[in-house]
Amino acid sequence: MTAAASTQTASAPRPRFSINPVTAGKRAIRPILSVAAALAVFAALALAQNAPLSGIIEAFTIGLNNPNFWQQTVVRAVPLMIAAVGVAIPARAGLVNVGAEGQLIAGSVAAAGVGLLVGSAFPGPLSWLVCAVAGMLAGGVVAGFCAYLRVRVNAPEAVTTLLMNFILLDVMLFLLYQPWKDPNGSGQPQTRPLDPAAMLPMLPGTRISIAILVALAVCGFAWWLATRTDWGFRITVAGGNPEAAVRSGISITKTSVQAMALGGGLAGLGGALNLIGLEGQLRPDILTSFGFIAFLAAFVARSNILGSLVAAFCFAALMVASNPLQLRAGLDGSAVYVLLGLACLALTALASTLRTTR
Amino acid sequence: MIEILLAGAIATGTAILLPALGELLTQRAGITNLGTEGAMLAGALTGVIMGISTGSPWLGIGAGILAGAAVAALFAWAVVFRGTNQLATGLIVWFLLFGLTSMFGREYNGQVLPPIGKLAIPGLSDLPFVGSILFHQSPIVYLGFALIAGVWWLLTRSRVGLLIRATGERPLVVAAAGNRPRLIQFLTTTLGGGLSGLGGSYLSVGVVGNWSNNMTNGYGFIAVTVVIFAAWRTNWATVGSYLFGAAITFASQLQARGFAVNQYLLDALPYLLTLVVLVVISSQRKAAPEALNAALAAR
Amino acid sequence: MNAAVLLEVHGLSKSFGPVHANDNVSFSIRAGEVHALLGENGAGKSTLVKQLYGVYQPDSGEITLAGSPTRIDSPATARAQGIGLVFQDMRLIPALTVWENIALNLPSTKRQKPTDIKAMIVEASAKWGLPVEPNALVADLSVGEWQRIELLKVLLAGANVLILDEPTSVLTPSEVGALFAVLTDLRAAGVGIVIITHKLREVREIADRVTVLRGGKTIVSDVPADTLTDPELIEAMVGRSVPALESSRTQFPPSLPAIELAAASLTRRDGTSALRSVSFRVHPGEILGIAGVAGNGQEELVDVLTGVRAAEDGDVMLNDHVVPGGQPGGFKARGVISVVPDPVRQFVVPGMSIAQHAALWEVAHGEHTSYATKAAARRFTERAAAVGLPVAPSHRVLEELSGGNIQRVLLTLAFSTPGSVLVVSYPTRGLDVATTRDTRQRLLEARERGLAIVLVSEDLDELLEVSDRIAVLNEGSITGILDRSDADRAALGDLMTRLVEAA
Amino acid sequence: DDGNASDGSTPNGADDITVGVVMVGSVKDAGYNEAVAVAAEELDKVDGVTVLTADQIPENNSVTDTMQSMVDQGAEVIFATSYGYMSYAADFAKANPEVTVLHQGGLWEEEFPENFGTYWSYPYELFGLGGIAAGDATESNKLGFIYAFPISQTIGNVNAFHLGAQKTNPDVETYLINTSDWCDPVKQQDAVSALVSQGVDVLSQHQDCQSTVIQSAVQAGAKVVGYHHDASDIAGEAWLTGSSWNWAPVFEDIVTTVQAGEFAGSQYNDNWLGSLADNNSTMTLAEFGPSVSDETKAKIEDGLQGLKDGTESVFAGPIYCQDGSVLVAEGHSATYADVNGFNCLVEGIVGSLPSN
Ligand SMILES: Nc1ncnc2c1ncn2[C@@H]1O[C@H](COP(=O)(O)OP(=O)(O)OP(=O)(O)O)[C@@H](O)[C@H]1O
Ligand SMILES: Nc1ncnc2c1ncn2[C@@H]1O[C@H](COP(=O)(O)OP(=O)(O)OP(=O)(O)O)[C@@H](O)[C@H]1O
Ligand SMILES: [Mg+2]
Ligand SMILES: [Mg+2]
Repeated sequence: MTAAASTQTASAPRPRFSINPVTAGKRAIRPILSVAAALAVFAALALAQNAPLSGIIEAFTIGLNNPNFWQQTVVRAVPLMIAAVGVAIPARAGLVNVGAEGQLIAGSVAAAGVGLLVGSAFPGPLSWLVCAVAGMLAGGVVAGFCAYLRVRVNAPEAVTTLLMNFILLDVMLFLLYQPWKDPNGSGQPQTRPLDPAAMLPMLPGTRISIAILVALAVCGFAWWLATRTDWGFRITVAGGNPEAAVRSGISITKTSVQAMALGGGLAGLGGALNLIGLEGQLRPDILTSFGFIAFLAAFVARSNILGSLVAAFCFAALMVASNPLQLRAGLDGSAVYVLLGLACLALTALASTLRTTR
Repeated sequence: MIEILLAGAIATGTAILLPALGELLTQRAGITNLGTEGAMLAGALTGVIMGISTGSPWLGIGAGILAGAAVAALFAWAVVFRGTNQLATGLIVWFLLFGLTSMFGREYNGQVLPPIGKLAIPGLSDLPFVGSILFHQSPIVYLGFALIAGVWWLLTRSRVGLLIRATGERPLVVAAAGNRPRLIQFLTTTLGGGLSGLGGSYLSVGVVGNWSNNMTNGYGFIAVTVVIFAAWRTNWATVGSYLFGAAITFASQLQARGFAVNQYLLDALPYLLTLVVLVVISSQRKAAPEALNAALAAR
Repeated sequence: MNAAVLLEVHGLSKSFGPVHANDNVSFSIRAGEVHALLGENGAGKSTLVKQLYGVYQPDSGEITLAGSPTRIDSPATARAQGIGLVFQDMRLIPALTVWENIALNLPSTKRQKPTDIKAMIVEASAKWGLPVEPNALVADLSVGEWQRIELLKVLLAGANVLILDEPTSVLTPSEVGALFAVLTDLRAAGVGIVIITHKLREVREIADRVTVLRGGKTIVSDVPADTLTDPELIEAMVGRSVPALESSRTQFPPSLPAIELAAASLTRRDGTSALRSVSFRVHPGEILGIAGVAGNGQEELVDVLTGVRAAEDGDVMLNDHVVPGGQPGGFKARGVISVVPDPVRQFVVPGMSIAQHAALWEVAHGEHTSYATKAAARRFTERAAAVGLPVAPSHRVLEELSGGNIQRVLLTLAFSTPGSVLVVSYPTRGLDVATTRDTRQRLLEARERGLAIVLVSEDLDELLEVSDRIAVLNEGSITGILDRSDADRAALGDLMTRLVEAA
Repeated sequence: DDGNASDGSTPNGADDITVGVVMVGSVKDAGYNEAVAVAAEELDKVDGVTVLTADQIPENNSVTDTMQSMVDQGAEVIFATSYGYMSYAADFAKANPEVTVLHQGGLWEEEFPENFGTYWSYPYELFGLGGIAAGDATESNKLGFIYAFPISQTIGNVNAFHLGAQKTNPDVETYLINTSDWCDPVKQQDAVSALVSQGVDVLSQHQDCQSTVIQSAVQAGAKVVGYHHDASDIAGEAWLTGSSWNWAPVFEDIVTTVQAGEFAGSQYNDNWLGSLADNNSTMTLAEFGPSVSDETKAKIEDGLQGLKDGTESVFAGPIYCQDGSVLVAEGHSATYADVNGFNCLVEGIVGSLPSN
């Protein structure tokens, strides 16, 4: 139809193609130059803030041989990676999940609720399992509900999931300031801490919990599911052309709700793992803008699942690098968002040779 | 009491109305700009910087409009001419401006300039009831009234508006008719950004008279929400903006009178209402501009 | 026939990457003529006229207007110079009113008040016999009305060169008649008209001169239509002559109907009635044609027959068993094969290869259980060989092929799938003459294999050529079912306009 | 600073030391965070002390990253200056025994590792004094208080403010508005106009940023009692008085203690609480505004003196909750810990807390 593709480049998941090193090299040039351009603009802005160039360079290089930096990045990457995959999967089914933020919140809230309810009654692993499952269910139900509204009344899920972010945040704040407030927390908005046994153990010798292993396993499973199975094929067909899918006996209701619920479930799991692997206590700020960053990660990766993982990891590194940027270059604490914005803009608007067609 | 409530709803609602009108134009051209929040922040900060450095709040407002337009132009460039995803680009622009305004607004935190204040319209402000509600307001509130009419006229009565609406439906047809839909989208989005910038500078220069970090606090997202709530109509966008303004004001007014309110429910109200409206209108045949739906459905 | 030359094209070439869509094309348009532009799918007709309208820029070659060379860099320029184009896919905005759609196309310099524009429309519509209601919402109108609006758009913009890209492919016979009446008037008024069509009947009816493109080259240029015979024209288009259909028309022994529709009714979303108590039976080895003007319930009828939607009242029976609707999968499993009316919308999955579409098809029809693509690719090659329609290689991304090539992939899959019922909609719409002939041949062969076939078409020639019986659908009702022997254009045309009470 | 001194030691013999200061908001918020930033700047001026600051660090595990980055850059002492940092700070201290970690909040209830401490003062003391000015200044007998969230500190401040006002004006009522945001100028402005339209003519607040509240009050002709930061310059005529943080002396003392190797077991290896009575409060009374009468000033000075010499307490019983129940019994004075447990508003306050 006429209007469909006017302002959007179709980035439907393409079938696998073989990689030719020469063209692949050529393809890589533009993104690299684009990111370089973004860095240059950022440096110019930073210099305008009287940040020393040496400090900026130091901030970027310091992490590379600092094991702490990498540990922090891995820790931060856990929720971002899972949530990014949680955006990429529905995208393959043709659904825009702008609600990872809310689904992460839902997952954290559910995991906290269940975790506190269980207390120390369950042995660790069982408690981990119920928390993770609760988080997954919560995120999945919220997202699945939006997908259901989409297929039943055609309410655009891009908008409903976005709205859900704000609604769920308010729900969490309500819980934290009122019914779930820690009675021993000096009136501060936080739940009681989880039982230590309910927290995931650390990988030996690190401050990284085994959440990262769960995350990698789950993302790997999701990748396999989406790209290697008949379910994944059906999702892709439904995402590419719902009419054609229906006529091929594929139920759009099923694919939409399943893909979205899986995506939301992943994001919810991310929230749960962040809680039981790291935070240990629900607080208003424990997820601030993680979901939006995950959305961007999936987006710059064009909903490619492995790409989303890589992008999410890079963004995690970037967020962690905000510290050296402040401490060594004296930049504002929010400067990292400038860098994130510029990099994403470069990667999406400059890096691709795709343009809209009339 | 009711006059005070309604006057407050209009004063506060104007901070939502201005970006909502901008977003309405933008969406009627087939573009969803989630970067509205960013454009508002830019307008708010630039307004304060300009206002403080020139001593003129009105120059601040002007600069705020330009800053909002510039931000929207950046967004529109990426979306329209580089074909990037609208939702993602909107979020990117929001992040970018959140960071930039924090960086460059740092030294302006806590600096104040006299806000523009209220201007009673002689004659009209003495009218019973409506006088105190409508005509004892900031000049920018009156500008908001004019803009409601202006946007309505532009969209429904002018040739330019016809082009905007047509572009929001089927850009290819507009191109086939020899017009440049992408240019139309770019310019409309930029214009909408100007209104968001106006909204931001209304907050900083018009109402409170200072800059503080992230001071728009999600009003840009509420503005986007209002447009959907309004089913893309100017009149309902007006109602929605003032209604959501009322939700904010009433929270204060009711508390000031000793009534207990559930702050979190009130905060969530705009979003909940919009969700309900969306569910109701989406099942109807023609809810959103066609190109907008296509864009939202695309990955 | 020596009227003034309005527009002339010399040596025009245009490539899209490796494809030479136009290669050294020359032709001319005179005042007061209807000039038919003919050619197979992909011959380059649309590309040519889009260059005349400033949508594309030629790579080389020259366009002269009234004798002087000109550059048409945009549709606006084209319109300013008096050239108007009605696109193959109509370009109207459903959400706007008729007059707003027309106003969009008026030169922006002419700043008129809405009331003036409406008055102008009313006047022009009376003058050219193109009745429209300026304040109506385009979304509420029929295809025929859309076409009238398109014509008014172009005429009101002041065109003296009028180009119509396949205007008749979506029209009913009576609408075609009305269109041609308008064109005849315009011709008399000195307008130069270019009409693109695949139907020789129409060439004969209206064209003064013809130009034939093949593979982007002009094979026949500016030749008076009556100097060429039908076989000569066809040979110019396809490069060889097209043999007539072969049919043995076996009589099948009486049997249970393979598919039966019993008093099926369906309401559209907007509350109007799409199907009103439609009943018919189709036996194995029989082709039932469904004639009618598009929008009279055909889409819904096909959806009900193929299980995409459930009838609100009435049943679909396959081999005498009621099958619940709303489950296309269940219908396919029972041997119902469907050639959808609008493949781009209903069949093509963006980004997927032909082989992936084949895999999707096979699983949907229960031929295989997994979407493994490699094996499907191999099997598709075999299918293509068996069916014999020319198709692109199976690794090609289907979305990127032309409409005709997409249709051939769909037909190849449909004709090579075992089943008992074939529901085919507009199988040859937009296909060139040779492929059209082959497709109809395959339909007859499927009938010989004992399939029960429902053929929905707007092309009466096609229906008359292959059907055993023809049912006419009007406003959701079957107004009559004629045996092939009783059916002719006049009888069918009569049923198409009749209401069910009278039938 | 002379952090680069070549011999690595300062004239007084202590080793050079790097200190990290982590803040939750912007260093320039004209409020809570700016007060910290000012102290960090003061500390940086001390010979041999280098200060690293990081602002806008959210109250989640990011703060651990930030502290780690500071340590990577040589920090030996870290001030984590937001309430929500507490458990991260304590955990970080446990994981990094060589680093001394301080939390600004004074609410740690578990055992203290040797390298961890908290510090805070009684802010409500100054609110009690500000209330005196407010009670005297109001003509309508209606005061307003704008707060962000119902946390215990806020409840203490509101109650102290109201009780202070009652001391000089028994008829006074205090109207409460909750904005559910630490810094939302729109809501702040709305809250001020709502209160003023209700007849309130003196305002105070517990928000992170205060410019908007003050400017709006000025516009509406109301008077203000400030918090966090002396904003008399913005408020002009409207300024009554207020309180501002003065963290520098504590910061410097803590750093000196660490440099001397005497942190473990010191007063700072605990919940350190400054108070007027101990003459070590980290809060100071701001300037008086032009409209404050000498009589009122004298009352406040008296009150201050009373608090300093321990003859007076902000929360001296009997104090009753809105529902008439006893909050502080006759003859008792609420301790700091008691105040942190307050979960009701005192009689005369109009408005309610979100219920638990
Ligand atoms: N010069 C113009 N060219 C194209 N469109 C125009 C022009 N002027 C106004 N419009 C369009 O006019 C429309 C508004 O028409 P309006 O309802 O005012 O006409 P009207 O004559 O009052 O209609 P009605 O006869 O239905 O009362 C809008 O769609 C606007 O975009
Ligand atoms: N925008 C384009 N990009 C690439 N190739 C194109 C484009 N437009 C047309 N082509 C190719 O140019 C050739 C001529 O196409 P054109 O649309 O002119 O054919 P046509 O004669 O109008 O065919 P049909 O009868 O199917 O409409 C075809 O091979 C087509 O695939
Ligand atoms: Mg064509
Ligand atoms: Mg064709």
